[in-house]
Amino acid sequence: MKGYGHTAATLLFLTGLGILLIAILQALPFGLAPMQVGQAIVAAAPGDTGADNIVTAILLGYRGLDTLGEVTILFVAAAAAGMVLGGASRGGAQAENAGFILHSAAYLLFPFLLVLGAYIVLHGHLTPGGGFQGGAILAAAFFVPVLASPASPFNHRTAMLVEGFAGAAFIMIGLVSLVGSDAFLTPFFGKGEAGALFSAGSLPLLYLAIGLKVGSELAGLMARVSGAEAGA
Amino acid sequence: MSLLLRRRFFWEEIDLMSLLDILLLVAALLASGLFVLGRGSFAGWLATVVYGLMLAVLAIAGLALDSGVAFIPSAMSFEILGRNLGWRLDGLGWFFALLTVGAAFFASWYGSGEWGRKQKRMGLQHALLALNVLAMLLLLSSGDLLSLFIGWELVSWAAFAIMTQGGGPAVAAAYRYMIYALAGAMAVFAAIMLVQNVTGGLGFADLQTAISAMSTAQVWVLFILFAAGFGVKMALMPFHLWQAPAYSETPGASSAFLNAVSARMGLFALILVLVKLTGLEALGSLAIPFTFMSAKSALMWVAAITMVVPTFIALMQTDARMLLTWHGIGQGGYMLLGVLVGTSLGTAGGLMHVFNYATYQAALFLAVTAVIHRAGTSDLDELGGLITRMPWTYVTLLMGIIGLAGLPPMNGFVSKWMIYKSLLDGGQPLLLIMAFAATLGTILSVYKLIHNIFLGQLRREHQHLKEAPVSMVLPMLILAGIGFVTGFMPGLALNITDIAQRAIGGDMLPHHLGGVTLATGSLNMLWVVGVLIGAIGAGALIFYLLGNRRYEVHQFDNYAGGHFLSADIRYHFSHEFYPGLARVIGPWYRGSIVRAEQGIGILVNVAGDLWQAVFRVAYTPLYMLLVVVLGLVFTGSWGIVP
Amino acid sequence: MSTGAVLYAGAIGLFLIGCYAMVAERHLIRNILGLVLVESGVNLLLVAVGFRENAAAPILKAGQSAGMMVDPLPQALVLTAIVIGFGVLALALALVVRVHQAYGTLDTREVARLMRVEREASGPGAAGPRAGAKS
Amino acid sequence: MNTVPQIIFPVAIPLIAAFLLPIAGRCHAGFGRIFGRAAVLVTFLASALLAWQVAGAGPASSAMGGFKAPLGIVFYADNLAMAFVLLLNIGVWLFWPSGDEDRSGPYTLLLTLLGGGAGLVLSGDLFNIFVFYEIVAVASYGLAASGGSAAGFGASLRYLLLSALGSSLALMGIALVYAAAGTLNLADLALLAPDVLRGPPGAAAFLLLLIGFGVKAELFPVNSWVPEIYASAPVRVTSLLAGIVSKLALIVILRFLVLVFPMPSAYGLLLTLGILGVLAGELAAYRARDLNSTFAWSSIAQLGVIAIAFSIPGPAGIAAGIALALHHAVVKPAFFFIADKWRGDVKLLSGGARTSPLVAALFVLLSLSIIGIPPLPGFWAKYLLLDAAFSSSPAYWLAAAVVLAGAVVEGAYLFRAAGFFYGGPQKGRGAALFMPGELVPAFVLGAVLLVAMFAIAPLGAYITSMAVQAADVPAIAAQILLGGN
Repeated sequence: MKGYGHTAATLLFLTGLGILLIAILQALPFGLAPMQVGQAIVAAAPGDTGADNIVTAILLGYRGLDTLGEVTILFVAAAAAGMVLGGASRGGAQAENAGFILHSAAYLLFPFLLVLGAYIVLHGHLTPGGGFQGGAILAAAFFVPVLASPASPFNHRTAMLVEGFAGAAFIMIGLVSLVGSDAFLTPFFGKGEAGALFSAGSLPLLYLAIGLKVGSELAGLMARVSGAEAGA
Repeated sequence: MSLLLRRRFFWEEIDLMSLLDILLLVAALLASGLFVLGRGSFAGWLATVVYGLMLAVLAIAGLALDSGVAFIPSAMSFEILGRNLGWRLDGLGWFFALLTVGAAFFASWYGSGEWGRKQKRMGLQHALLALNVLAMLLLLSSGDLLSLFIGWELVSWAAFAIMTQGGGPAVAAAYRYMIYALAGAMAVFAAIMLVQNVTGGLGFADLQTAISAMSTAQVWVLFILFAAGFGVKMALMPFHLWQAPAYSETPGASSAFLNAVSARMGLFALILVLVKLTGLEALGSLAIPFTFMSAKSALMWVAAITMVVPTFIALMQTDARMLLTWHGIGQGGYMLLGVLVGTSLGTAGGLMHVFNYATYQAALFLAVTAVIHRAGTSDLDELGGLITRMPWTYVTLLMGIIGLAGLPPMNGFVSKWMIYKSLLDGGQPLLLIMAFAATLGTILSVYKLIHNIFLGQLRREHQHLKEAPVSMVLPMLILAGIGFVTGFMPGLALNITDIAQRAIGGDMLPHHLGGVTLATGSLNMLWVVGVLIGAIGAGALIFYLLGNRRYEVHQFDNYAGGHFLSADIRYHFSHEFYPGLARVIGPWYRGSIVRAEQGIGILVNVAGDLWQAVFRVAYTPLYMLLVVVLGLVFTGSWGIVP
Repeated sequence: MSTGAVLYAGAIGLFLIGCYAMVAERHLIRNILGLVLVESGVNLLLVAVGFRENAAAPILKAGQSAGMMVDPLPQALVLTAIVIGFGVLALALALVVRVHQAYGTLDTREVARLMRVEREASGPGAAGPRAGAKS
Repeated sequence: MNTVPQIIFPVAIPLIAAFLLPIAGRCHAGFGRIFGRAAVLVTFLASALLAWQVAGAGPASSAMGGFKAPLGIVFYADNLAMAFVLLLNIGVWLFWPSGDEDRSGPYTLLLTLLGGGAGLVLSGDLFNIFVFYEIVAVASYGLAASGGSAAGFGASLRYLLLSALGSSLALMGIALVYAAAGTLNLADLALLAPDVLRGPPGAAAFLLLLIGFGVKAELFPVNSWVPEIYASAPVRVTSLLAGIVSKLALIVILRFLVLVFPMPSAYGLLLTLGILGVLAGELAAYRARDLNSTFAWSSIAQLGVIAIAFSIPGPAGIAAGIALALHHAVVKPAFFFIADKWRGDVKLLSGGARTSPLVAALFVLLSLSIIGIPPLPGFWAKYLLLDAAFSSSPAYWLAAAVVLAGAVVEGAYLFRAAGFFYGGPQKGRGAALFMPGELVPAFVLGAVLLVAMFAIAPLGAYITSMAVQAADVPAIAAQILLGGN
């Protein structure tokens, strides 16, 4: 019976919260965003960064530091998960191999996933997508084989190396600007011709670093969780 | 010759430092020195000598103040957070400083001999005593409200440290004291910040400005905060519960010191803030709505109740130390009452009572400690007949209780007489009756004290007891002697209180060596004591010369008739003394204040458990929702209604 | 109903459903799923805030100038927020694995009870938990 | 305008080191630890240099990527921010794990905590602050679980769920702010706020941000993780979270309040939560049976006091809050170190002063300071608080009364424990002797407290100037908006 009171209280507060939130949103007209900054960015982005994809221009240019932060969070989460699971993955029975279809498909898909991931990473400044999306595909390329045959060793060492150096490279690219007494993460290289692969200055370099880092991190993280689960 | 004249000797350089600086420096050096080498057996004697030197310095300072110097400045001052902290000793502070150092002198002397060697960690006690003296001197010489508060806190915590030295129940009593003192200190803290808020400063002058600038409600708040905060320390009712156990559990010598002066720090602060700075007229004009009372008369009634109730509680005690400390609370009421009367006679009486009380209360406590030292207990039910074993202790105790009861020829009579007289002249008959009632209770209870310890039948286990050693008997006899001399010649003490009274302001009390001369009636103790001693001498003469026929009666000689006596039947009734009186006042004994204290404790416990339970139940996200909903309503209503 | 109302209602609805799962459910995995729903709701709200009627996606096509586009900034923010949410989710799941290993249950109250029992069992002088104490 | 690109160093150096540390740790077991310590040292030196510059030349800023505000993210460093960056550096150095383990996990997390915490106080962008807050949060979840005990995992998970819900609420607040104002830059918001953020959306946004960031700041009522985490996490982590990280979150809340939401309802909200925190913390601490949970509860109360101080409009309140925060950052970790050694029911610690007199003396010293006994630094911090509170509206008088009453309760429970140490016979294993080496950080902090007692006047002047700088909204806005490359 105790549980019902709790649920009732929850529902009551949630109803209140919902009504209040709707009341507040009433005061904010929909579809007429003030766009103080948004409009300015849309106008200035091609000139400032050379990227076609304005969201990319924001992610890597205007708000590059956010992206560094988000990469760091992934890294911290992976490191913390690794530490938490550290003792768990050792020992314990390994799960059995998956069936033939998944097993074969995993290895068959591997090169395609690799290429697709690389493409998406490298075209992040031109089309939707970018380092995170591409990195996720790269991670899947490496993780699917682990899923197919849990006994196959996942090379955590390499993943860690890639992860560490890619992350450091992101910051290093940012710090290079300080040599010319510019601010952190100021783009360098020419902006190039809009729409070309080699354009938008150093932004693709950052995306490459992100792609590698995210790919190795996600792959390592998932391998570790699945290993821990298998060991449990 | 000229060469010799131009040479400057090192003591000529001393004028760079004022007497106050020397005093504080010596006190600080002594305290820190004792912490380092307190274990040595010479530490106590060293401290005693240093206290003696400090008394000499204070005497010089007293001469300076008597000659019209307003105050003795100190070179020590700080500027912190835009506030100036300074120290200076005026007549009022000097008076209390003299008592402090004097009490420390006797306590230290007492503790340096045999008694101290039996204590577990006497070195630490000496050091803490010195620390107390230093803290009190800092408090007494404070030059502004902030340094007053700092000194106040130092005094509180130094006293706390020395109270814990008894171990066991003493720690519990000290803990209770600490909570009261902390609450009081926070009230004072709030009060001085209130003053600062109004005037932007924390000097003594700012308080005066603040009171004239504040609204009546604010002045009331200020008055209550100050009175309650400082009143805690001098155990004004209803904040008195901590004092008796805390002081009585403190080890003997230190306890004598605390009893003599520690609680008086509260009185000092009250006199400074309410009488000297605020002024009694201002207090008198602060009327309580719908009554005939003012803040001043309310405080007088609090003092009167503090005078009466603890005295009768003392009557019910079965432990000598508890009995005395309860009286200590009651005597504080006399002092405050005298000062609050406001006439020159009343103020002088109140201040002189501070002095007198310090002499006899210290003597009494040292005597009781001597009894404990020899007999091992201060339980009034387990003593008796010690007069033959410890005669000098008996003499001290006798002189002490005469002073405490306020009877001639001791000094307690003089100050109490002055207080009664001032009440009578001031048209306060009801308060006078209360003072008499309190004195009646005092007489009854001190008789219980001396009777149960020294009179009656000596217990078998005490047959072999010896008198306390000279190192203990001498200081307490000297203290009792001072009590007698200042009772015989109250002019000596009045010369000292004069300096304090001049610092408070107001009229001076005309006095001479033997007492005071007033238009409405005079007192000359030289005559009183002369007549008294003459009468006693005549009585003794008659008793011994004419009636000197005696024969020995064995203790178990069956003279009482009717039944056989044995060793287990006591000749004197120490258990359940005053049974009739106890039946009358008994129902009032465990009063509502104790219950209120317990109630607050229970309230805090329950509230604490509630809060813990709120958090222990793992519904935090629910609380989060709750706060968000309530907060949205709250901020929304603020936002919509501008 | 206008688009805006649908979007706002959807965002708040997701948020509230997620809150319910986090507060009222007693299963840790459901709590975590509730967290995911809450985050989705907030992200949806963030995107909806940047919406403009009849505007294009913020990608420049060849020869097209910056005309009417939706606000690109919230979209960038949402991308970041999603990744952050993912990182937190991964760590939460890793912790759930260990909690399940330690207590054998995922019932929140049961876990809380067992934790309290464990804490009260550690008496005085028991070595405090230290980094690396278990290995 | 003072543009200093090096402002990124306190963030960038520890993050690079964090990324490379697992690699360094894999090369050689002991190398990782030394590498991490070296990185902290380098960060400290860079931060100190920056702080020196800021103290000399006034507040500095730098627009990240060369994109001027409000388009890009701007870092802003004034004396207040730099003081807490330095404090964080010193804290991480002092509470660096001393064990000889070869796992690089805790070191990595500490370094990211260092970088994230610095970003938290330096950033001048609403969403960027949120990102750095999440870095700190995730690192602290990991650190809280780094003890390796089952209770640690459970506590960390519950902490994570609560904190993540809080973060989502904060993000919703950010969405509301963006929807109303169309910008995320704090300076820009400061200029726009009077027009667009004074209605219900603004108030709601502040509430959501307050609840979200309040999780780390141990604000009532989103602090229920506190006793659990502090009881199960390693003591060095506890010290860091309670001593320093909580203050960083409060500084962020202060920035929001001063720059974006200086309205009565916002001040009133923070004040209300602060008062409730003091009441809840002190009373619950009074009923706690062991030292560790006593300090955890009292930590809630003291953070509540700081919140009260920050809720007083004007520089006086900010100065009081800073002073209280610095004082608490020194005292509380030392307390937790003592509690870590003296675990279990406080009654079993009877006679502890005899076996470890120095520790008991340290306990008394810290207690006196935190209650606010002159002339210890804690008193002056409380003095500043009362000074500010009494010169504000009567609602703050009530808060001052609550704080003073709380101090009495505080004295009651701290000296109840001290009474057990000093009184009573020795019993129980809890009071046993231990290696003094394990308490070095606590004694260092005690020494700092004593030294600070003799430097109250210069410290007070510095804190006041810091607060004046932090309350000068037009100057901050100008520096953020116009600074940059």
